[in-house]
Amino acid sequence: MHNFTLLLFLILSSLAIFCGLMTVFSRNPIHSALFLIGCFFAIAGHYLLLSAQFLAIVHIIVYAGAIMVLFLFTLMLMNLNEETEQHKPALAKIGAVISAGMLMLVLVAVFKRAVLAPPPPYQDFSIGTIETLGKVLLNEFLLPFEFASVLLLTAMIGAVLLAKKQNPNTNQA
Amino acid sequence: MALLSIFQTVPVHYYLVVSAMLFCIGVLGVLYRRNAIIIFMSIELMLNAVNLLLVAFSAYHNDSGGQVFVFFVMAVAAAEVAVGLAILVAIFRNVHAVDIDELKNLKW
Amino acid sequence: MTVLLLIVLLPLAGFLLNAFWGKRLPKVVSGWLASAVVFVSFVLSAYYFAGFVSGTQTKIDADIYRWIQFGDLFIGFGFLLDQLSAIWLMVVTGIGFLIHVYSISYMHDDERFAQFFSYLNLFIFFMLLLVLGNNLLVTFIGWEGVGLCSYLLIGFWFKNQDYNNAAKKAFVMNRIGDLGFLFGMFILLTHTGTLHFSNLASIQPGVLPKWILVAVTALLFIGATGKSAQIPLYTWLPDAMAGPTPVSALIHAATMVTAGIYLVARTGFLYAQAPETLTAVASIGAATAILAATIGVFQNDIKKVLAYSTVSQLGLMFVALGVGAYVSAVFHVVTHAFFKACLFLGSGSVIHALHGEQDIRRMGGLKKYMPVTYWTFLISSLAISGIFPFSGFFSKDEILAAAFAHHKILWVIAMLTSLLTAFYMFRLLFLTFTGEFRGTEEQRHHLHESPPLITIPLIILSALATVGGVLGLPEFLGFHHWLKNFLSPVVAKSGAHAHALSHSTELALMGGALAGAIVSIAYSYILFVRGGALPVPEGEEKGITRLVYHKYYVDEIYEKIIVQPVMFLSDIAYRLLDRRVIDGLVNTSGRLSMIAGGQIRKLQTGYIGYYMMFMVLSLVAVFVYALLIRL
Amino acid sequence: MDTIFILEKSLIILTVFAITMLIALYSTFGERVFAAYFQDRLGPNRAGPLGLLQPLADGVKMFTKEDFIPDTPNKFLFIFGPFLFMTTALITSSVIPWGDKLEIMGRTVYLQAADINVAVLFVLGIVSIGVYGIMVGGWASNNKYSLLGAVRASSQMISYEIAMGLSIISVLMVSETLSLRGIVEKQHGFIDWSGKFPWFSWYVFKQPLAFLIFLVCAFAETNRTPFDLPECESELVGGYHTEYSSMKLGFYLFAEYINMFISSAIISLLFFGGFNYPGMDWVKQQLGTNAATLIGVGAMFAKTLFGIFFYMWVRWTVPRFRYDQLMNLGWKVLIPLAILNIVITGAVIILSGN
Repeated sequence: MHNFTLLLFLILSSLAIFCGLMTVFSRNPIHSALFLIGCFFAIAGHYLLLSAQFLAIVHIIVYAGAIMVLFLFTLMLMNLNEETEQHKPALAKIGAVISAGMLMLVLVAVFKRAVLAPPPPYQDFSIGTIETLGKVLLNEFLLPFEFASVLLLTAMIGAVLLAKKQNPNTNQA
Repeated sequence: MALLSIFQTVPVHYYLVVSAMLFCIGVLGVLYRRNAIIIFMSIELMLNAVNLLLVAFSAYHNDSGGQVFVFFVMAVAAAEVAVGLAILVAIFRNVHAVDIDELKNLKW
Repeated sequence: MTVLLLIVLLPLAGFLLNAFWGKRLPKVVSGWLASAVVFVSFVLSAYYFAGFVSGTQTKIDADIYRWIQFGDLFIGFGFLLDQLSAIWLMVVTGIGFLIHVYSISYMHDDERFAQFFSYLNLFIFFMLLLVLGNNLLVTFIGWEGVGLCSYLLIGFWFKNQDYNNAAKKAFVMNRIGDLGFLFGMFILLTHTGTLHFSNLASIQPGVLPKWILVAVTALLFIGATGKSAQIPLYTWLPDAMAGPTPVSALIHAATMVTAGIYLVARTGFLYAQAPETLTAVASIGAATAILAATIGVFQNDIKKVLAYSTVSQLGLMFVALGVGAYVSAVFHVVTHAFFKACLFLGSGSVIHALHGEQDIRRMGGLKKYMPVTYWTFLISSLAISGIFPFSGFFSKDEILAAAFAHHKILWVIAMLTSLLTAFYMFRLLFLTFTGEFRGTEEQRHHLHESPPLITIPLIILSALATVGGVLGLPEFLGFHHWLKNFLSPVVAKSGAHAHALSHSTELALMGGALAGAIVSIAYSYILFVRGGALPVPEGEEKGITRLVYHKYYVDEIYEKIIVQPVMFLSDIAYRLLDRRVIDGLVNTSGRLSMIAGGQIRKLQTGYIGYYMMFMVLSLVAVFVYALLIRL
Repeated sequence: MDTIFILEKSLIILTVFAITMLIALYSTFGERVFAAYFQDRLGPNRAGPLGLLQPLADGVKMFTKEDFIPDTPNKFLFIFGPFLFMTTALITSSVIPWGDKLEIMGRTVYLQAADINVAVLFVLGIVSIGVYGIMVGGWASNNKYSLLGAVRASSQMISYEIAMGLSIISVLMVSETLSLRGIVEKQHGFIDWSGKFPWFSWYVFKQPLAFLIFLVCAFAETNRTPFDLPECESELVGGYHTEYSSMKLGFYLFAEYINMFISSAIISLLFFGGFNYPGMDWVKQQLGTNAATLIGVGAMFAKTLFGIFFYMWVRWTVPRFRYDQLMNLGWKVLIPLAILNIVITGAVIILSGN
C-alpha cells in the first residue's frame, strides 16, 4: 500500500516533468499547450494524492477548463505553426539551459539545507474539504478574497477593452 | 478514520525537488523560446510548481492556509492570462508576430 | 444637542449648496436660500435664548466625538452653549440674517453672486463654531475659518490688486495673532493637559504658576488683538474696507472683530488670575481707542471713518474687559453690533446710490434724496455718540464708569475717545447728508433711495440701536440690569466685579459724558453746517493734521521696520541658500543621474529574453549569496 | 478494501457502461423514429421487428466504411480527438447515483460507482475537458472549416459553462452539499413537510429559474438544436468533424448521444429528485427496501428517458439560433439571470433565517 503511494507519486512526478519538458521543447505551439494540459493533470493527481480533492477539481476546471482553452484559442486563431517560429541562436539556447540548470542547482542546494519539522504521523483529511476551505477563505482570508474579486473584475474589464476591435470610424487610439 | 500521513511514505523533500524541477523547466521555457505564448505557458508552469509546493506543505503542516493561497494564485493566474493574451492578440493584430525578439520597442 | 448641531450645520449646508450648485440656480433662489438657512439658525438660536431667559434651558456642554486621543491627551469635538454663547449666537445669526437680506439687493448685479453668498454662509458657520466650541481647539477652528472667510470676502473683487493686497494684509495680520493663540494653547496643553473650557475653569487658583497664567493670557490676548484689530495689529481693519459693504458690516463691525472680546470673556477665569495681563489689556485698549479716534477725525472715506470708529469702539470694549467689567464689554458688543452694522449698511446704501463713490468730499445734501438712510444713519450716530436714550448711551456709560472706578487716566482717555467719536460721527453725517451735493451732475441725476431690501434691515437695525439700551438699564437708578443677571452664571465665576461707585459719582459721570457728547456734536454742527467747512483736498494737509491724516504713518513704519528687513533677509536667503546651495544640490544630482543613465542605458537592448536572462542570473546570485551567508 | 467491494464496484461500473451504451445506441434510433413521427412519416422499420435492429445495422455500416485520414501533420491528435470526446462523455456517469441502496446478503450496496464529495464540480470539470476533444479533433483535421467549427463549438461550450456553473450554485446553496447523492437525498419524496408550510421537495419547484438556465445551458453544451451551430451544415460544411469518417465520426456522433443521456440524468438528479418518487416511504414500508430502490431506479430512468425525448422534441420544434444571438443569450441574459438567482436565493435563505 505504501509502496503503491510512492509508485503513484513517482509516476505522476515523471509524467509532470516529462510533460513540462515537452511543453518547452515541442516545436509546435499547440503540442506545447496540450503537453502543458497533461502536466496540469499530473499536478491534479498530486493534489489528489495529497488529499486536496476540492483543489484538484478546481485546478482542473480553472487551468485545464479555462486557461488552457484560452491558450489554444489564441494559438488556433493566430494559426502559428512551427514553420513560422524562428528559434533563438544556439548560443542563447545554451545560455538558457545553463541558467536554468544553475537555478535548479541552487534551489536544490537551498532545499537540502532546509530544516523542517518532523512529518506528522497522521493526516488531517478535513483540511482539503470544501467546508473547511470555505470557512477559512471567508473568515480568515476575507479581505484577500475581496481583493481577488476586484482583481478579476479589473482583469475582465481590461481584457475586454484590449481585445475589442477598434471601430474604424472613430479615430481614437 | 485517521490514515497515515502520505509523508510517511513520500518524504516532503521529494515534493520539494519535483516542484523545483518544474519551476526550473518553466524558467528554461521562458529563456529558451521566442514565442510569447509559450513563454506565457512557462510562467503558468512556474506558478503551478509553486502551487504544488504550497499544497504539499499545507498537508505537511495540516494547515489549510496553503490551499487557500493556491486559490489566490489561481485567481492571479486567470487574471494574468486574460489580460496577457488580450495584449498579445492586440500586438498580433498590429505587427503580426508574437516573437519577443521582434517586439523590442521597449528600447525607447 | 441635535438642534444645536442643526444651528451650526445649516449654514454649512447653505455654503455647500451655493458653492456647488449656486451657479446653476437663479440669483433670487441662491440669495434667499442662503438667507433662509441663517434665518432658521436664528430661530433655533432664539429658541435656546428664550430657554435661557425663562430659565428652562440649562448649560449644554458635550463632546460629539473623540477628536484627538493620544496617550493622556484627549481633545473632543464638542459644543458649549451657555448664556454667553447664546448672546453671541443671537447677534451672529440675527444680524447675519439681516445682512444676508441686505446683500441680496446690494450684490444683485454681481456675476459671482452665489459665490458671495456661499462665502457669507461659510463665515456664519465658522463664526458659530467659534462661539459654540467647548474647547479652545474647536474655537480655534472657527477662529481660523472666519479668518479665511474674511480673506475671501475682502478680496472678493480680486480683479483689483489693491483689494487683493488688503485681503493679504488682513490675513497676514491675523496669522500673527493666531500664532499667539496657538502658543497660548500649547502652553496651556502642556501644563494642564486639557483645552476644555469647563476643565480649565475648574482649575483652582494657585495650582498653575503665575508666569504660566500671565504668559497664556498674554498670548491669547495677542490672538485677540489680531482678530479684534488692536494695537499693534489693527492696521488691517481699515484696509479691509475694500470688501463689499455688507462684508464690512457683518465681519468687520458686528461679528468677527468681536471674537477677541468673546475669547477674553470666555477665558475670563484665566485673566482673573493674571491681573498683569488685565492691565495690559486695558492699556492697549485705551491706546487703541484714542489713537483710532483721532485718525477717524481726519478720514475722508466714508467707510474708513467707520472702520476707525470700529477700532476705537473695540478699544473701549477691551478697556472694559481690562478693568474687569465683562458684562459692560458684552453689553457694548451687542449695542455696537446694532448701530455699527446699521451705520455700515447705511454707508453701503449711500455708496450704492452714488455708484461706488466713497469720498465724503464729493457727497453732501443726500438727506432729501434718501430720507430713510438719513434717518437711520442719524439714529445710529446718536447711539454711537452716547446720546440719551439711545442704546450706546447706556453701554458706553457703563464702560466709562467702570474705567473711572479702576483708574482715572483710563477714564480720561475713554472720555476723550467718546467725545472724539461724537465729533467725527457727526462730521461724517453732516458732510454726507446736509448742505449741497458736491458730486458730478450725472451722479445727482441717478440719486435715489435704496430699494426696500436695503432699507428694511436699516430700519430694523436702527430700531434695535434705539431700544437696545433696555438690556442693561443702570442699576444705581433703581433699574434692573437684565444683562448682568442674565450673564451672572457665566461671568460671576470669572471673578469680575465692578467697583462700587457712589450714586452721585455715577450720575455725575453720566451727565458729564452726555454733556460732552452734545458739545462735540454742537461743535461739529458749527464747523460743518454753519461754517460749511470742507476737508482739504489730498496732499494739502499741514502740521499735526497731516500726521494724523496719514494715520500717524503707522503703515509706513511697519513697512520700514518689519516688512523691509524681512524682505531683505528673504532676498539674501533666496540668492544664497536657494539659488546656490539647494539648487546646486538638486542640479548636481540631476546631472549625475543623467550621466549615469546615459551609461546604464546601453544595457537596455530591448530584447525581453535578454532581460529575463539577467533576472534569472540575479536570482541565482541572490540565492548563492543567501547560501554563503548561512555557511 | 476487500475483494467483494472491488467486485461490487466493478459490476456497477460495467452495468452503468452497458446501460449507457445501450441507451445511447437506441437514442439514435429513437431520434429517427420521433423525427418521423413529428414529420408525419414512417421511420426506420426494415431492420428487425419494428426496425429495432436499425442501430446495429448503423453500427455495422460505420465500422465497415473506409477509414480516411486526411493529410495532416498531426495524425495522433486526429485520432486522439474523438477518443478524448468519447472518454469524457463516459467518465461523467461514474459519479451519478442511479438508485438508492440495495441490501444484498447483509451488505449495503449503493447503486453508484463513486460517491465523491465534490461530484458536482467533478461533472463541471469533466464537461470542460470535453471541449478539448472537439478542439483537438477540429484543429488536427488541417481544414479551415473544421477549425472554425471547432472554435465555434468550444467557445459556445465554455461560454455556457459559466452560466451552467452559476445556475448550479443556487441549487447548491439550497442543498448545502456538493455530493450528487446528497443533493438527491435532500429532495426526498415529492412533498417536503419539514418546512413552515409544505412545498414540493424537488428543486425544479424550489429553483425554477436555475432549472431553466441549466436546461438551456445543457442544450448548448451538448450542441443540440437550437444550439447546434458547431455542425451547422449550411455554414460550415459539417463542423469540426467534416474530415472524419467511419467509426471516428461514429465516436463523435455517438458521444453526443451519450452526452444527451448523461445531461438528462444530471437534470433529473439536480432538479427532479433523481430516484425519488411520490410515496416512496409508503412503498418502502409495504414492499421493503430493495423493491423501493428498484422502483426508484425505474423512476430515475423514466425521468432520464423523458429528458432524452425532450431533447428530440425540441430538436424538431425550435429553429437554430444565429451565432451572435447565441452569444448574447449566454453572456447577456443567462449569466446575469443566474447571478440574480444566486442573490435572490441568498437573500431568501438569510431572511428565512436558516
